[in-house]
Amino acid sequence: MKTSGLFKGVAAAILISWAGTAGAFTMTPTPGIAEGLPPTSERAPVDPLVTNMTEIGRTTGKQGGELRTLVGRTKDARLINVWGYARLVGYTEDLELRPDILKDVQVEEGRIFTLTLRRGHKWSDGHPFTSEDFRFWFEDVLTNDALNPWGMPSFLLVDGQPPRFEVIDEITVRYTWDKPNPLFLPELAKSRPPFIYRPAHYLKQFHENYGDPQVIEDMTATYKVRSWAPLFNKLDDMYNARNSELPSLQPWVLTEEGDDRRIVFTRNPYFHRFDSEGQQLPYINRVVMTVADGKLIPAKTQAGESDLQARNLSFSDISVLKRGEASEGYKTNLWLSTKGSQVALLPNLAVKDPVWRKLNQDVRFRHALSLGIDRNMINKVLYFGLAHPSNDTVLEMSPLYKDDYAKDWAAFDPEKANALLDEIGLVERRNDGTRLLPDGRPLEIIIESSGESRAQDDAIELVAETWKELGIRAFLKPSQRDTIRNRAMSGDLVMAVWSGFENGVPTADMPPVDYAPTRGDFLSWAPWGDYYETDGQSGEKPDWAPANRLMELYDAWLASSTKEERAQIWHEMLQIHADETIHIGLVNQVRQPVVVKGLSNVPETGIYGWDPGSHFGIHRMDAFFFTEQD
Amino acid sequence: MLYYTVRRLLTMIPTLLVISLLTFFIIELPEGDYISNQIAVLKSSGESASVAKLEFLRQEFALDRPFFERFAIWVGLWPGPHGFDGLLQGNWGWSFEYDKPVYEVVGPTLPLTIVLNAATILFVYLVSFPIGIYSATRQYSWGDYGFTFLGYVGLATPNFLLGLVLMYLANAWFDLSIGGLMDPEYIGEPWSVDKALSVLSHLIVPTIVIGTSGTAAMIRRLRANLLDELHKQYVTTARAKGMKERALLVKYPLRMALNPFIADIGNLIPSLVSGSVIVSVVLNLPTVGPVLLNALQSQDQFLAAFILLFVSVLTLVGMLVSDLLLAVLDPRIRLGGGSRS
Amino acid sequence: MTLLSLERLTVDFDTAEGRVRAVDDVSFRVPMNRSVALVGESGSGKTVISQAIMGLLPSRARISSGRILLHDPLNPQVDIDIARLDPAGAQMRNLRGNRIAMIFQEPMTSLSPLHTIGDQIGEAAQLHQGVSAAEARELTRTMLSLVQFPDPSRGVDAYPFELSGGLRQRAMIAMALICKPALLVADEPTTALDVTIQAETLKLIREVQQELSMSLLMITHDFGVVANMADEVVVIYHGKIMEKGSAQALFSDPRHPYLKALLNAVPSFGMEAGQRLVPIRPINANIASFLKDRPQHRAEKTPVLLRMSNVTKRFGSRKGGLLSAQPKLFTALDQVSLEVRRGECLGVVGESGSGKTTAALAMLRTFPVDEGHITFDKGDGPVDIASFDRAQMLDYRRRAQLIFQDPFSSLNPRMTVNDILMEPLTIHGIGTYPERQKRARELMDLVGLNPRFLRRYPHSFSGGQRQRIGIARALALNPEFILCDEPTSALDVSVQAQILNLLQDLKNELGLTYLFVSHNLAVVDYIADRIAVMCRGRVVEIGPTHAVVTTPIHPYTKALLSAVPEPRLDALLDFEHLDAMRASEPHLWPDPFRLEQGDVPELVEIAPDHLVCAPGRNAKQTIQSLVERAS
Amino acid sequence: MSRHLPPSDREPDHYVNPEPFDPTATEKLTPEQERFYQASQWKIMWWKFRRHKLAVWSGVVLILFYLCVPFAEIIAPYTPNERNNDYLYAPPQTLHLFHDGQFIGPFVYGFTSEVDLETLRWVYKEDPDQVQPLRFFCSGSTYRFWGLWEMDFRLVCAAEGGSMFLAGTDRLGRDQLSGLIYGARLSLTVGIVGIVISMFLGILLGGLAGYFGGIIDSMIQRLIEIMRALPELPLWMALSAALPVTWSPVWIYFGLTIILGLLDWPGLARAVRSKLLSLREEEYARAAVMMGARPRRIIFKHLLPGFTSHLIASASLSIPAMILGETALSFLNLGLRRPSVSWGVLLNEAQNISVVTIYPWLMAPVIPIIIVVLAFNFLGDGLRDAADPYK
Repeated sequence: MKTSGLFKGVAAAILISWAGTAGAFTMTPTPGIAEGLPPTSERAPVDPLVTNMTEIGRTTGKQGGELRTLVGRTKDARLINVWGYARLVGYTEDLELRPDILKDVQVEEGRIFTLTLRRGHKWSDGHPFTSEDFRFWFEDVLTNDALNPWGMPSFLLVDGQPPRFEVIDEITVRYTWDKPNPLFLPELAKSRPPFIYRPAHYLKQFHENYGDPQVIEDMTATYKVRSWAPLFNKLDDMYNARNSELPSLQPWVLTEEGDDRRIVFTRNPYFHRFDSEGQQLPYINRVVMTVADGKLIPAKTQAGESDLQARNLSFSDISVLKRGEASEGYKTNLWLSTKGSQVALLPNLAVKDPVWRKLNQDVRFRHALSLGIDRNMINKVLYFGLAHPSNDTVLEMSPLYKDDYAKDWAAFDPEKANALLDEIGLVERRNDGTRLLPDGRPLEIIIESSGESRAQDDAIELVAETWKELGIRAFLKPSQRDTIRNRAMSGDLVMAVWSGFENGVPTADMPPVDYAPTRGDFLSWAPWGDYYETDGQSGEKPDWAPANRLMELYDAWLASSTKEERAQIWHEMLQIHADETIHIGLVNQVRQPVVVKGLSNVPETGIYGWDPGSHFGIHRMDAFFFTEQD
Repeated sequence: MLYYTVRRLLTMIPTLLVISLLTFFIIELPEGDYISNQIAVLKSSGESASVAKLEFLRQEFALDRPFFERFAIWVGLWPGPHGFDGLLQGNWGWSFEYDKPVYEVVGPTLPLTIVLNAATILFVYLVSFPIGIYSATRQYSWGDYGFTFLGYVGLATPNFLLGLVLMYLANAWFDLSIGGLMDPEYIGEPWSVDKALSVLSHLIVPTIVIGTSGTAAMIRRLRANLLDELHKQYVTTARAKGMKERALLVKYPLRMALNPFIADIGNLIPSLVSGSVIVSVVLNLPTVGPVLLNALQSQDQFLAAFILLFVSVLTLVGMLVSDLLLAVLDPRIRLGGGSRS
Repeated sequence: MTLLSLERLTVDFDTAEGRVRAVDDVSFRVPMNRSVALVGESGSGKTVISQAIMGLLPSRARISSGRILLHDPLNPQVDIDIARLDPAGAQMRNLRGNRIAMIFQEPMTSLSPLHTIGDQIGEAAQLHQGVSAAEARELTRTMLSLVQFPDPSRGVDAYPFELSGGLRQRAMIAMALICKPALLVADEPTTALDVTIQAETLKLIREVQQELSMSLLMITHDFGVVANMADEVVVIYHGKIMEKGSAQALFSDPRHPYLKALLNAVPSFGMEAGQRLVPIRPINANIASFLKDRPQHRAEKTPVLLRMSNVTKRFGSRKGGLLSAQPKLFTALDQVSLEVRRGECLGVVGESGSGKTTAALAMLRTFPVDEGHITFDKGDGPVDIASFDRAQMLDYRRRAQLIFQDPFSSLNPRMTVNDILMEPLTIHGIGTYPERQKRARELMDLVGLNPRFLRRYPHSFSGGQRQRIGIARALALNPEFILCDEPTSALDVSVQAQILNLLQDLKNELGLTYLFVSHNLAVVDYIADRIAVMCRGRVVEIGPTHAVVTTPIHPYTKALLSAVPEPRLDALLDFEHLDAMRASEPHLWPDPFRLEQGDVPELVEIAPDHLVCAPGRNAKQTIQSLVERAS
Repeated sequence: MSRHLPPSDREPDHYVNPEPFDPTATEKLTPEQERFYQASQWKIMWWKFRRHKLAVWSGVVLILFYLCVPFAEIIAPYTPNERNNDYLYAPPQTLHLFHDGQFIGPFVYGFTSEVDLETLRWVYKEDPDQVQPLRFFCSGSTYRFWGLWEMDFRLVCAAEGGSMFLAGTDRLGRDQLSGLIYGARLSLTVGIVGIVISMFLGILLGGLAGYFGGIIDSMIQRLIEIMRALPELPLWMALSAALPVTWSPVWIYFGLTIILGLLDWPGLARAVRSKLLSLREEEYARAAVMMGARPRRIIFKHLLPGFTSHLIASASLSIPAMILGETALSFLNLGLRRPSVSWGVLLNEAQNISVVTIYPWLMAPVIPIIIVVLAFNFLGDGLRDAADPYK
């Protein structure tokens, strides 16, 4: 078997960390699970995922307890599947990809993926989890026209070609492409992954090809849908945690308790992870999410009503959270946000207005804007000086980090900025000192924001202050996400304020999607992204050299097969961003408060991010436990 | 009486129709709709697959039709994609945001909404009646001025701020959980004495906050009505009979001054709902208010339209009930135009 | 024996302008079982005295000095000084409604609309005699039969608005008398009632007074009522007593100029032609100067100025009852035919609801009529006023003007007198601004008001002055036809005389034609050339004033005439023969006058120009025999 | 004599008042009465209103507040969006008059600030040696007066190099007091403009209904009923959500006032209608009809003057609702936004519990709101009592 360089490492790691411990291992009964379930050893896979807590810097915990946490919307119930972070393959805390639900992944030539399941692994209802569940998804769901009339998702397509899917045996399946598909495994490790397997035994009863028509008809009536397909779509959602009957592989599963305001999850008695003492994970028995208005969550947290809270808490809440620590007995840990920049200005390089387009595409203009921002002042005013003034780029903890990426053109230098603006030819000024555009309009930039983050709006106010010295007037126009996206797509948007790159801690193996015009919702170049996404059917072709270069590099990454190759591509892309200042980042590494009440194994510092990170996911929320239990 | 009731009910029909049209129109005023916004979101996240799903929804809910057709389909006066299937047929619509039938979203919030509003009405009446009577009988006294002043201060304080401060104080002093209508552990649990107590204690702050804004107006009106009545001749007549002032006040002028209040029960409902939206948001109350607010903001049109319509119907029913009540209580209306003996 | 005596009573009011003395050093007594009338114009302080006796003075008023001594026959040892009692105290409450009771002027507003009259009547008994609710109800029923309530058992559960004015006043009387008080204070108890009902009510009060042997303090401005009711009379003016004594003495030998003047100002039947009333304060109207530029109306050509022929008007009451499906139709005018002759004054009399005002308003085209025609003849032939176009209508508005009943609401309080008088000229675009101003001054002269007052606002004038302004306004456009809708019914007798004289003079000097609507037969008798009597929307009798007053044929006219109390002791009401109930019910009239629902109210000429409504068969003969028998 | 009763124990005396009798004496007027009788309704209303002390004081307070509207730039010590990096979340400075027992005039002590990294808060210490007397009639930062003229004149400013945050600063170091003064400009006019719109609609529709009656009346009545059946706030929300986000602050402001006005008219229309119905029945109105006046003249010359005073009174009573409405909309992020400054925008900062616990001075805008709403209510009460001068 020929294994690619990358996955040799993965396979080796598995051997070291898990294969060795399996021998000296006795499973203990799990307290607090439903009556009448088989003993632990019969519930667990033959070869469970065993974690030695001390080896990963944690302590072995105790099972039990109920964790209270607060969410802003009923929809947020899905977070349980993010935090639980049981994936076919997932990132470790060091952002390494490891098999998790899978026992093993073998990759050949970057294009043949053989997935091996754990023997005896069971769904949360006790039914075996086998290759049939993969087959069911691929053959009866994905390629069923009624269920999925819109074809394959892009991570399954290489040059427009779908994979060949084979069932090797009961626990082995294989996906084969003609060319490498480096997107495949990272996609499976996402916080919102594509669930390429479904509980076939449960879902078949609603499937036209398998189910009893009478049952299906009754169900469609109950759910007030028109045919089996919408019914199936409704019931098979593995992410949103809406159907308490849907079997799951995640550490906690939805119960029928509670209602829209209080969502209760209980431990999955068939979960595949164990600690080295033989205790089945997760340690915590129940998770209760209470829905509260987002604005109230800091207050409620401060009143000690949450045991683990990061959602809806922001930097500005830290002062009030710190205040309640002593009386309510919680601790406010400060993690680091993994965004490339907490606040970034995004000039629209594809703006329709020709004057603005010329200006926004002029690198001197973007440099001048960047040099005209006093990042230290912003850091002091908004973040007590605790954040890092930086461009929008990868963070220090990323293996791809270089100082230049963060510092180029990021110092406050109004003189140089003024000189650059003069050099462009923006020398005419209105009597109040505002520069004039070539066509005589004043240089007034309307910066549109989603209106959701006060810090962003505040930052713009501070930016506008120093820009005023350059003869540039900036106006903030709070708007709405959807409106801004539409305006970016239509080319009406001149500049937006947004958060920076979602993934500020990439490794070379993570796709550099954010860094090239690959998607229609990137405000810097929405039409170009749309062009790429739709294969030229809509949007417009990039007319700007650096963008074209970034696209080439991205395509090269997709076709790459070695880590070194990928790292090189990454560096070139980051360098282009640093040179061109495509995003004008302000600060990054902003602290994210994480309130912890009575829990152990929650890291004091850590990264807090969506992808990669899954919030608590990569920090192994299943290993959190209540220090004192009654 | 029966005839009158039936006639009143019949006149409600065109009113309701206009209200529903107006509501539907207003809901649709903002640009775009829920589905197109969702499409924008999904498109941006590269899930073109889901886009097609939404396009399907758009047809499913007839959002691609012209305004009046959409309206008629919603009401059930016009066949939609599935024939006649609107409000009239008992289909209250679909919430896109919750992906549930509207009644499943609204239903659970209604009992608490009603409890809250009833508590507020009770509060308003309990507070404003004694004070109004006191103010009217001791016009221009210090007490009169004092209560008037207090009432106006209640009216003048923005509800959300008052709610915020009281909520904080309730937590700091009485260790009441922040926001909500009960302590979190009772949510979704079966009813028990403890749960009821928890609900009661959580009702205090919102009741006061919503109530204060209405109390001042109520006091002033009761006072004005009562003052009017106190100068009527029949009061002098009663006095000339040698009645005690208090007994007289209760039997005659107060009884008369009450009529406008009974007539106003219907009008109270929309203002209470208005008042409770913000307070419910601030205090995180699981009433219909925040649902409405969310629905309006996310353009979840059927949900928003239904709630608005529901409140309007409630108001109309309230008006009807207060009219009927008035007819029962006021012989002039009950027997008006009756034969002269 | 004296029941109540007022000794040097003085009452002051605190007003924004300072202290005002409402009652000034008043002393009089009310003997036991006798009736004392307290007579005076509005504002004379008579009501304040009654309030002081009842302990019901408004908060702004206080008794500055004097005593009100009550010598209660049930408790003869002590005389209670009411002036010293706390008005809200138990002692005063115990007297009020128990030993002293009061009936008020307005029976509608004096009763709570939300409670049954039984509840309201029995209340005093429950309060003062400690009877149970059931006993009170029984007592109430007895009282209602005492006041001759038609069906006492049902009456107990009736609401005030279900009753007619007369019955309401009976209920009030029953309420006042339920505790058998020693003193009944009656504050203008009949002013708001029609004459026939008034007579009935007076009769009733007299009877119960006898039955219960109580004293009566009657407050009134009507000398007719005084003459019929009082043993003793106290005349009060501006809070001071002008004259007091026995009724006999005062009527036969009035000494004070004020009393003399009052008595001379009251119109009465049998005044000689050309005899004028003598107002207390005569006005100096300068009519001569006004005559100069007055256009001459061609009175000689066509004798009939306006004619109503078979006019019917129905009003639907807007509020259908809760229980009744159909809105009720009320026939306000039922085939009314009338003619107004050029230069005459046609008086229209009738009780409230008889349709007299409706007829006047129909003539002005205030609303369209349902049947019949109204024609107006400005000298070139009769024209139906319903056919007038905008210009013709404007012309008609200049020729026909209205003088309103209520001098207080007929003048816009927000316009100066000057504006009010110039308004008609402005509307019709007559003259320049200075000319209009000159006209306004002339009009003021005409009605005897000082032109200096032009800058004032209406609220500064007394009722009489306002009515004169109203008249001046009506005359501004030089009309030839004026409809007077009860122009004096809201005024005191002394002022009434002023106005009647003024109208009389204006008519004579300016050659005006009047339609004079009134419920007061004596007033109509004084001013009208012909009288039309209306009842329930029909004209029942019409003829020359003298003929109608001296030889009334129709039973209704007779009843009306016999119910008018005259301010003379030698022409008292014949209480024995009163029958108001029958008199105003057309279906109870004897043949040939009886009118059933739907009958055509046919008029029969019984003497030249004297017609009477008699639809019955052989009406003419029957009536002839009636007339002959009468004469 | 004794017609029906036994004779009394003695016949009454026949008393005649001996004083001279002049029946015309009562018609003499004092000069005050004459003045009163010649006074127009507005004058009498003013005399009546003047007696209502609380209302008069409320009027004075409102005038003072409204002075901020045209002269905000001059009165405020700073411009509203002017930031001070060294004074973030600064608590209010106390105004002193005496230093070490010596009278200095109004001054504040200087401030020093540092971050407490443990609690992540700014900590301010007053420096008793740093006496910073306020300057009066001084120059501060420049502003454009009414957006037209560049000026820097101010009524009062901080000492040179000093600070003057009498109501504290917000998270960006903007002076609260100046914000309040500038905020008055929008907050106080929102109600007025709104009320003008609603009065226009109310008078028009109420007038039509009241004067013409019939079908028009019942249609407008229905409409009013419908409007009243709809809850106000959700309607505001829906309508403001319909305001295009691309509108400039000025347009948003007008949009808001129009929305506030559009939804407020039914109450006024009802008042106008019922007043008109009753006035129409007054005999002086009928008199005008009898004189041949056209409807327009009757409405404007005879009826309207009769209830303008009532309208003004009820208008002044509905302004507070609009002011509160604006804050409510700002709270929901549907109203005005920075850089526009209104009290609602300022209060928007006071949305979370940290303000209540840590930065209570950010709740300061509630004070002028309460004062103004109170004042309008008292003023309205006074106006209403005085509205009917002939009662």
